[in-house]
Amino acid sequence: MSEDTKPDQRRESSAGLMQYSVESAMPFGPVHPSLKEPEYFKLILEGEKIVQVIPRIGYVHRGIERAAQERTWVKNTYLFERICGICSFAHSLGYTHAVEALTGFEVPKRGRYIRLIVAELERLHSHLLWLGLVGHWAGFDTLFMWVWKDREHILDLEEAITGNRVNKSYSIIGGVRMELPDGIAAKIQTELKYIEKRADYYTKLVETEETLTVRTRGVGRITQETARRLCPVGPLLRCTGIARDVRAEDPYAAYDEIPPHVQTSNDGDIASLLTLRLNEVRDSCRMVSEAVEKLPTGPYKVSIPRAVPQGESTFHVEAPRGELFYFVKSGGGSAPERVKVRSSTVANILTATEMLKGHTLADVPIVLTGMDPCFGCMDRISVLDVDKSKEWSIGGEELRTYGIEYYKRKLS
Amino acid sequence: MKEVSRRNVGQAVGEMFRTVLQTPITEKYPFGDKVVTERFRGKLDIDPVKCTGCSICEIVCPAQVITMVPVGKKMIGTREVEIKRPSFELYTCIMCGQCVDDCKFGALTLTRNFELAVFKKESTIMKKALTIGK
Amino acid sequence: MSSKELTDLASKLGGSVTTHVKTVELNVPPDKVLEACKSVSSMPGLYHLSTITGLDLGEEIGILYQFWQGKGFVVVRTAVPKTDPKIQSITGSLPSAILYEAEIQDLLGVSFEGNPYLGKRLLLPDNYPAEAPPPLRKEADPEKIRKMMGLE
Amino acid sequence: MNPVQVVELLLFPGLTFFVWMAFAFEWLDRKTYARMQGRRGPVVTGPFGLLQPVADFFKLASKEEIIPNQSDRFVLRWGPALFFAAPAIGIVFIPVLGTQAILNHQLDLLFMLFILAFSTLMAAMLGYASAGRYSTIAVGRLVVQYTSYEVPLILSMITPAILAKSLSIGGVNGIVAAQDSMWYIIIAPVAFAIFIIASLAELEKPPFDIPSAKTEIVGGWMTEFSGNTLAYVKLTKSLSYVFLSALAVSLFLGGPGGPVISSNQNLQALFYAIYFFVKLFAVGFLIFVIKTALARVRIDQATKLFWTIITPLSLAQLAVAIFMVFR
Repeated sequence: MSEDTKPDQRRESSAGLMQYSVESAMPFGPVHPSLKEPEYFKLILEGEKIVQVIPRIGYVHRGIERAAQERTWVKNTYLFERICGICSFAHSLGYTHAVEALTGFEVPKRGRYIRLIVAELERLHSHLLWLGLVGHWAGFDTLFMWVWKDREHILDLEEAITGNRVNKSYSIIGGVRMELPDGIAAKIQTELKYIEKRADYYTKLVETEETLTVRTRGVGRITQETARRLCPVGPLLRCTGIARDVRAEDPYAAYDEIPPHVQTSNDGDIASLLTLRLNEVRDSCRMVSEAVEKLPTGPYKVSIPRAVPQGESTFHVEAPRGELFYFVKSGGGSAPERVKVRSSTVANILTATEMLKGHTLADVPIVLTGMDPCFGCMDRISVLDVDKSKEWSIGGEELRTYGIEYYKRKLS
Repeated sequence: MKEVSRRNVGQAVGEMFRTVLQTPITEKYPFGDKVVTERFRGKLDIDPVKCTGCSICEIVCPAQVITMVPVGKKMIGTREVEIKRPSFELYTCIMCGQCVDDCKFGALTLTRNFELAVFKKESTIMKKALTIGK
Repeated sequence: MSSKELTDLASKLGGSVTTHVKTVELNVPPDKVLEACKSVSSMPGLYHLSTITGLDLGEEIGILYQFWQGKGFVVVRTAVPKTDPKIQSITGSLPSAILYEAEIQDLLGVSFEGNPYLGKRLLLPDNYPAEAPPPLRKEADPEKIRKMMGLE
Repeated sequence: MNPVQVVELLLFPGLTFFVWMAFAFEWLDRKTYARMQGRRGPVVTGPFGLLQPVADFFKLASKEEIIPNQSDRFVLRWGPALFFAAPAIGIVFIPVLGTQAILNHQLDLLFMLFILAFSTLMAAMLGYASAGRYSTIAVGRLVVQYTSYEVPLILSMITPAILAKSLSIGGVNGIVAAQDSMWYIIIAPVAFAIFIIASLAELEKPPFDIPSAKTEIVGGWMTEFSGNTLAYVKLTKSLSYVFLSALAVSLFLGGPGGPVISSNQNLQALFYAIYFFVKLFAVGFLIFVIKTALARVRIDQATKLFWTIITPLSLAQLAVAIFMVFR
């Protein structure tokens, strides 16, 4: 550290919310063991307590919105699907719905039901993936392995229906690509019964196992007022008690006929998120099994001309992580003029930074996982130390000194 | 730390022993067979006999896998037309299946072969249709 | 959402209202955006700022503030000239707009005055050349930008 | 020292054998952990993957070693040898073939305490010497955790010594010999439980794997190690596992004691060895099960747990033991 960069000379405003000294920032990411994808968060610390978090996103920015302007409407289906591996179907659903709204064609009923089935299966696998990851971050690898074991059942179903486990390429403009395979209905029903049984067991486990609840209860708490201010979406919003779900409020696919029971909880912490998501797992099971029973006969797609008329279309779907927003503008050409995608994590990241405040470093992984981040979708947190004005990101030597001092203080 | 005294520690133990008795979920894949479903979208394959060289697949492919290569000329009436056949750079293939859907002659299929790792990416270029289907 | 309230609001702010299938658009001049967004978000019913979209319209850059309520959207629509792309930030009353505004600043080069990310990069790399056009503008040529960044 | 003793010391049941036991424990750990989670565990190398830990050791040892720039090369080079020596020396004080250990003296329980402390000290030294950031945080956590679990660990080890009125484990009238009629796990179950909990903390296993929490601080204090150093450090951790289980067997489960029918001395030794290893694997298995069933706690929660609950409990157990012996 040179003389001309004294701490008080290098102050900047952090997201407009408070002043901090640059010298005391602790970086979290872009490469960190608790982040599976590169993202950078600047954590501002007061001792070991986090007082402010500043995200810097864009480490996996791939310029998809620009790329879409140079591809045809059909090719874009596959492009948007690859924004995110976990909610790939939700992305293709959002895009195809938006384009269908532009063309004015209506997807046949059977096609809409099949879309619902696949979308809910995707929600099941995404929620189970998240539950496993919470177990992993809490150091409970057994839960992680079990949940992922059960998730395989869902993925196998998805492979049987769509032909791939993650990038399904199933929703096309005008309906779905293929008919459901023969004899899948019985298989779906048996697997869903199994998943439902497991969801009951996991609910009991995460609510009673004390080593897990001491890590989750009261951790990452957000209030309803914060949620109203920062507009998170999906489970993060619903865990504060606001019953808001695109599927219920603005139904697409076949959700108008099989409405979801919107789950809410009032605590707004990680423990309530666990219960909430497991309830949603059960609700999705119910919806899929209802849809399979009520599945109407008839065509599953309409063929739509490949030229899309001029216009603008706004559409949103409920991805497993919350509202997923698509805006499509057509200039009447073979390619869209502008496609805007707002994935759920972008909306949730500010809330997650709010959730981190007041917690210690050891809680960062579990809180960040709590919002179910998908940085691939979203497209960095560093820690600042307000009292010490010490740069953590400089060298091992300084960190070592800091560590010694910190534990000296703590033990005395 | 009052919770500690009345804790429910070790809720998972019973389930752990039940899990031991079940078959493990891990598949012995490189040492055994991996079964994929009927619809699995694997490596792209072409039937050179059925291909007419219409170039539809080249147009629809979102990943620019397919390039049409002229392989000869033929006379339609009095007009000389180039005969084209597709060449596939399979290392960029995303297995979306759009070409299979759009092939009117049923020449393209997605096989269930998923063992696609190679040492040289050039070795995945498929020129099957160029040599036979003239 | 009652379109009467929106019409009243539009006439107050000197704008107009257009209705589409699922969206109600409120066209306002750029200096009235903050007021319009404030009024829309405080209307009865839960108005949630879904996102802010930026559009390159040739001479102008269109900015769409999309609020989700019930079965549709309320869109506050404005446009700023490309020669002087500046607009008041709405983050003072709607903090959830911070990232959306920063994204448009990065990708379309509109400065949002009052946004904490003003003048900083959010999505683009820090070494993105300042003289290069923002990537989502129509004049942006990926090849030229790559050359400017020394990638080729 | 006669040749038989040298063979006992170096081959069976001495050092070489216990190193193989360390590999066996690692295998059992991985296999049970995997099977309880619905996975297969090691299957490839050897029957049931039995040779996988050995293969891993040799593979790691043959890898290139990368030493970080700021690190203390001397400590990093020779530290693992000392670190390995701690449980390796300790383990020969454990009686296997009879109530007498290969090496024993009047105060070997104190020596065991020294070894446990030394082992942690070496871990802290190695972590600091490697000068990684994650290692530094991990060493901080390690030391905090050590200060909290050391007291109950020592108190729970002292309890059998009070009951046996001896500070020797494998001596003539040592702790093992004194358990001929009654195992101390029956007289002092709380001390045994506390010993197991403290062992989990010493071994950095869940729920006390805070210094090596891989989702928070990568590899803990071992983050910067590679190649040979890592291979030996990992082997030492497995050996410590065996060592602590053996200590639990000797202090609470009567060591190799059990009903012996034959009067032939060699046959008796065989019986003793079998009893000893059955008990050893039982204790090891207990640790595997606890490890699999629990989630990691936070460092402040662990410290609180040890100081507010476990330490008073172990003091109470000690008081009960003193009362039973000296009433």
